[in-house]
Amino acid sequence: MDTNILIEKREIMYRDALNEALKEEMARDDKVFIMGEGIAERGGSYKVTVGLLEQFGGKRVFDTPLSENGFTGAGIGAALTGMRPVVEILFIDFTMLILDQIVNQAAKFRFMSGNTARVPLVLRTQGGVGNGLAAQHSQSLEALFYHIPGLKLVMPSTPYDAKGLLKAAIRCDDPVIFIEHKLLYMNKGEVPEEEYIIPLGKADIKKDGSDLTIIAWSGMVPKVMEAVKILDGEGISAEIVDLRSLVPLDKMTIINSVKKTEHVLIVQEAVRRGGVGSDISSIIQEEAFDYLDSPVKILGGLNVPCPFNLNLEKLVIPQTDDIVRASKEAVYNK
Amino acid sequence: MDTNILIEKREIMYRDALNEALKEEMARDDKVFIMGEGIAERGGSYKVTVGLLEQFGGKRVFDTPLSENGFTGAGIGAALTGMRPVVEILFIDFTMLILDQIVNQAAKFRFMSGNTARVPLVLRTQGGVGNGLAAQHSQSLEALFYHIPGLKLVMPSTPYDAKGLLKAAIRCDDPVIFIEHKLLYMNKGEVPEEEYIIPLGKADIKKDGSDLTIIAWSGMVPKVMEAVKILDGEGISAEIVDLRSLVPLDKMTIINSVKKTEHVLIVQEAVRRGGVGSDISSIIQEEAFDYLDSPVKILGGLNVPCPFNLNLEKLVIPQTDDIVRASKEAVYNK
Amino acid sequence: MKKNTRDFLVSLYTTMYKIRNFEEQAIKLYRDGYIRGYFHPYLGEEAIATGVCAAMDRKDYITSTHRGHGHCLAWGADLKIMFAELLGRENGFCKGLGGSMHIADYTKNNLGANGIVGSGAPLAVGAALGISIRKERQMVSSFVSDGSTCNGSFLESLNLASAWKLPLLFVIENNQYAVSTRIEDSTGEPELYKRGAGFGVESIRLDGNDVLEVYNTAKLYVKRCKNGEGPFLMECLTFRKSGHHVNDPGLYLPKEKVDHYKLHDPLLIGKKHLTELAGLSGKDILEIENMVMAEIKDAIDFAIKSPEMSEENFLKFVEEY
Amino acid sequence: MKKNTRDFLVSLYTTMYKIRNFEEQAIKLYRDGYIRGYFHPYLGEEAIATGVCAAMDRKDYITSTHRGHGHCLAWGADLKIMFAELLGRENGFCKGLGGSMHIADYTKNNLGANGIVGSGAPLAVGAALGISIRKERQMVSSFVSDGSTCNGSFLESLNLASAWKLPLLFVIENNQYAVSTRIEDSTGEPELYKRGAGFGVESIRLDGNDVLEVYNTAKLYVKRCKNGEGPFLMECLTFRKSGHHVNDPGLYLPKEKVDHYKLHDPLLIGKKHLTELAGLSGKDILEIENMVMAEIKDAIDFAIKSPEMSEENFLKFVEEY
Ligand SMILES: Cc1ncc(C[n+]2csc(CCOP(=O)(O)OP(=O)(O)O)c2C)c(N)n1
Ligand SMILES: Cc1ncc(C[n+]2csc(CCOP(=O)(O)OP(=O)(O)O)c2C)c(N)n1
Ligand SMILES: [Mg+2]
Ligand SMILES: [Mg+2]
Repeated sequence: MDTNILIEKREIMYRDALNEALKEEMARDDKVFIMGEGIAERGGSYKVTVGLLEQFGGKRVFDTPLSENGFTGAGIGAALTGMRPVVEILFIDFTMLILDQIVNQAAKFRFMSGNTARVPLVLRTQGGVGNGLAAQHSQSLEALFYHIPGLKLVMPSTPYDAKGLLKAAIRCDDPVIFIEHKLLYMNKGEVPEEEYIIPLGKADIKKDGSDLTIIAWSGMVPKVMEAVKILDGEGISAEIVDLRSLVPLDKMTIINSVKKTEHVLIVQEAVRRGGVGSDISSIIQEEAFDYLDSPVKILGGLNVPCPFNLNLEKLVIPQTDDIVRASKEAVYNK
Repeated sequence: MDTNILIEKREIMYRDALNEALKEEMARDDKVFIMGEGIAERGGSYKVTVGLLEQFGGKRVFDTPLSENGFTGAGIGAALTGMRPVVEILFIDFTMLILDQIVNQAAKFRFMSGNTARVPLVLRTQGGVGNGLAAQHSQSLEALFYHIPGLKLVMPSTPYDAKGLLKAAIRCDDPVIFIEHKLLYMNKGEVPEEEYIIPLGKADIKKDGSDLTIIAWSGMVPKVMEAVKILDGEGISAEIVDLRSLVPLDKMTIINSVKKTEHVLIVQEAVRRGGVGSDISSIIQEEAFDYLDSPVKILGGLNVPCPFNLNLEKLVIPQTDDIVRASKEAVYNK
Repeated sequence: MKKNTRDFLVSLYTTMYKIRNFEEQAIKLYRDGYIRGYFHPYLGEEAIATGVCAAMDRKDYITSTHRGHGHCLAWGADLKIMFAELLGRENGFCKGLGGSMHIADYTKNNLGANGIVGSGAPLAVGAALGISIRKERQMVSSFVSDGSTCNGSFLESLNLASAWKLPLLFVIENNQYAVSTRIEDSTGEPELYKRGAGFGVESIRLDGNDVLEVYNTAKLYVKRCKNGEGPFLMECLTFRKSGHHVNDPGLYLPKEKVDHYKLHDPLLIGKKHLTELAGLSGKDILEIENMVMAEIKDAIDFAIKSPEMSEENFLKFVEEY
Repeated sequence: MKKNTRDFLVSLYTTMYKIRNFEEQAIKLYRDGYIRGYFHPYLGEEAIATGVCAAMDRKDYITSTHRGHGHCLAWGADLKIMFAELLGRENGFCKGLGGSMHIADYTKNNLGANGIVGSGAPLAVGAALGISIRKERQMVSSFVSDGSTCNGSFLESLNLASAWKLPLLFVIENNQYAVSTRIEDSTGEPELYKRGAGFGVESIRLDGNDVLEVYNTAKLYVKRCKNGEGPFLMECLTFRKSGHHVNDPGLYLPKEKVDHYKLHDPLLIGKKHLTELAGLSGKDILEIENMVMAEIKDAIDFAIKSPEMSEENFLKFVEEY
């Protein structure tokens, strides 16, 4: 028991948690393999795949040409024929090149085949705003995947969640879009040494509260945590629901929290218009209308691409003080 | 005046209205050209481009290879350099092949260039369920475009709207995604002989009403019209707001109608999860919360791809009786 | 001549005739309202699927196109289950949810038709990649259309297969048209096999209407794929014996080409093989054809009598999706 | 030798040196925190942009890559406005909203850098298509990277340009690596110009570090494009003189290649031209370099002093977007 406590205090980085998940699953199941640009010898742009090549060899860990559509489709074909590929697309922006394979192929096979085909593919990619990467490398495009039946969609915010969810994603028999956030890779958090899995579709209450439910995911969670500390100091007790997986969506946890707090703020990094937050708002509103004391508020990105200039970059997505302000508006119904 | 009345009674098909818009704009401006698969000699799969080749010649009306990504990008490049291309993608499902060019290129240039570049491109495509075309030819994917800043998004439901909006789209200096519906092409409606334009961003009240606002667009509008007749017979007076363009969205018309009726039903053919309806619901709810007598209801497609079997196909998208039922639920708050 | 050669030639012809008669009967069913949606007949291209599939083992894999009936049949699909799928019945290959453009048999390594032109090719790369990772003695044939050779999905696949030295045979079915658009208007190089060299892929062009030529070439490439020498590309020149789909009269097809291919029909060529190489009489051939027709008639009866998925079953299906 | 030859050789060297010094100074600015985001230096590849742009008229068009500074400079971009953009200032080419990966000058027919590898090629097809529709005597050069030759966006473009006989010159900058991945591991045919033949595009491979060779070849193709003989493809063999981006030390680059290209540096070759063909002395060359350095220093001073867009202006900008 003592060792257990010791082990549970281990803190590692988000990228290392992902790395552990890959290593464990590849060791467990030799059908798992990984491909992407610069993921083998170089270990990936964000160092998530470091050491895999050495441990599992070039047949199961290899670099691809810049043929995103082709190699994603290859992942799907391999998945259809008994393998369990993990495909990495460097930036979620580049997934715009692979949507035919994801939307028209991977997402559809199970249904179109009357359940005879399965596509156990994990598509790892990375999104969000940060460090002046400008309009083509700073998008948050989860809403596009969220709308497509047949895909699962996971967006972890902590090392613990990242590891447990990636393991679950690899074991899932349906295609999983697994979106990491470029600013989270170096964040540290507790990750136990012993194996664990987090089932897809379970939100996590990152903090209990009674006055306001704040719903967030991925890169916005750390910002919400900061904001909530400030709110605490001002006497507003906010509950943080980190969705972790958007599909399946944990409606029950959301609705229960809303029924308790009667006020809701959804914080999303993606542009406000047509984001996942809108859908969650519509669900809350349909399923908990009578509990709502004020409208479900959404704080999202501005409806523009991301500017290069670093100071302007900050203006287009929610910052901690925006969250504080919006929280008060949600609670005081302004 | 007499002739005017005569002229205004002219009824033509949706596809002919589109054809007229193309002809008029191509005659007006020699920078306008059109390309797509089988659009020249064959006149297009839905006969929208019949006669253009003869009138404007092969330099301005021509067939493309099956290189959707490439020729869409070519449209964008031509638009960047002074032309006004109309690019046709046969099925909206195939736009999954061109999203890099649309999302990362066309939608971004104006912003990324600090307003020095413009992309006056019209992307005409066609979506929706009908006639057993199955999972890869029956999608309603407007939500994907709706979420991308920098694009306009138009989805007309009548011949009159189709013509006036296509003309406006061609004159617009930003990229416009213009989505037709496969079941509307042969529908007839009044279209005046004299020229007119419908500005983007104006919804149209297709019928006045006082008890319920039904918001719809594209292929759902005719179904809503049928449903509303039945509702009328049962003493429910529904107002139909046909959005016509989703971006820009005519919030004012929506909110005014909601304030009047206090009950809202949004009917969308796209799958319910993450559709445009969710965003409209979230907006109504944020901006007219105190007027709502019951939750904003969304009637959308099931969260599955479209089945091939015709009887099952009917189950996955809203039908007239579903709309009647949902309308009553919205009014009686069930 | 050897007995097995005779049997083999008969089996090739039987398959080709099966495809021919299947399509003809299915078109009638379409006209009678039994089949809906898109239906792209394989008429006139029978020799390609037949020759290639005959050269493969059934533990190998195929990917098909939007014009996919021929590949399914040549791979050995049960006629009853095929018709059932085309008619949207619950006992079809895809329970009536897929239809003509998505017909597949994953249990038998047939990765199926595809409604998106070119998008089957990356899947084939993936199946071949899996083989290469598992180090198995299998290979993949990917049927692709001439139109798809102008599409990035196919072109990236050609390069990936080559970069990764995969056991993959690309089979271009060059029927010279994409709906009404001539291949010459779609590309600067209408001899499509020439694409291969630019990616380091050994490539060949051949008469796709001669089933023996197709078979012999495929046989060689299948073996070489399994020996680790892949990928390869074979361009099979052919022509549609119909419009693009059931509702397209194909009026744009030039008369001289139509006439030429009437005489250069894969079934006529197959018959010639049977008489000249295997010594069959006209009567023998008629017997084969009658047998196939009877089998197809049975299959149609079966399909027509088969039930569709009930609303209840469908909603259950949807729920777990 | 003729006076104009001398001037011309000087202008080529001046441009190459401008690019070299620009990148070196910009890297310093990056290290000092003035520049953020991705920065892919054009170091070692200066001869390509210089030779090609020198062969073109300024009413022609160019599209560039993620490694785009060289193309902008060779096209004639104002140094001040370029630095201003890299520093994210309001008087930059894109008002500071674009940055290194999106630098462009639409007013001068430079369609700009592109952060998506390969995606500039279709834009070039479009510019050339517009020319062809307007029947103007212009052409387009599309700079593309070796990595993009494995991508559908480029490959479809190659075919489209050929099918439509467009006045378009594809310039492959083959620096042999995509970040750390060798081109030999990305394709079955690393002699990339060979892609062209498969699409009916006349193609050539040449030494991309020899500015005269690049210029002479480009000159011919530019003219032939304008005569309606396009498209063409030239593969320019080159090598990065740095890591992939400013923060990449490029340790994976093999020493023998690095050493080889140290001696085969485009600027060394350019200097050789100046001394051997134009009779310039070392001192003459130093003068040119000093002049360029002074100009760049001025431009940097200008940029550093330039204001960023205010929050207020930005929000106004956003509103009308
Ligand atoms: C990516 C894509 N673009 C367009 C279509 C529409 N379409 C279906 S078949 C077809 C023609 C295809 O011609 P080809 O590739 O030569 O195949 P063929 O029909 O001749 O067998 C077209 C344009 C499609 N299904 N997928
Ligand atoms: C479509 C796409 N895939 C991946 C990337 C990420 N990326 C940027 S540059 C680069 C390497 C490109 O290599 P190459 O095309 O040879 O150009 P080079 O950097 O050598 O000039 C990669 C993988 C990208 N920007 N776009
Ligand atoms: Mg064809
Ligand atoms: Mg390179």
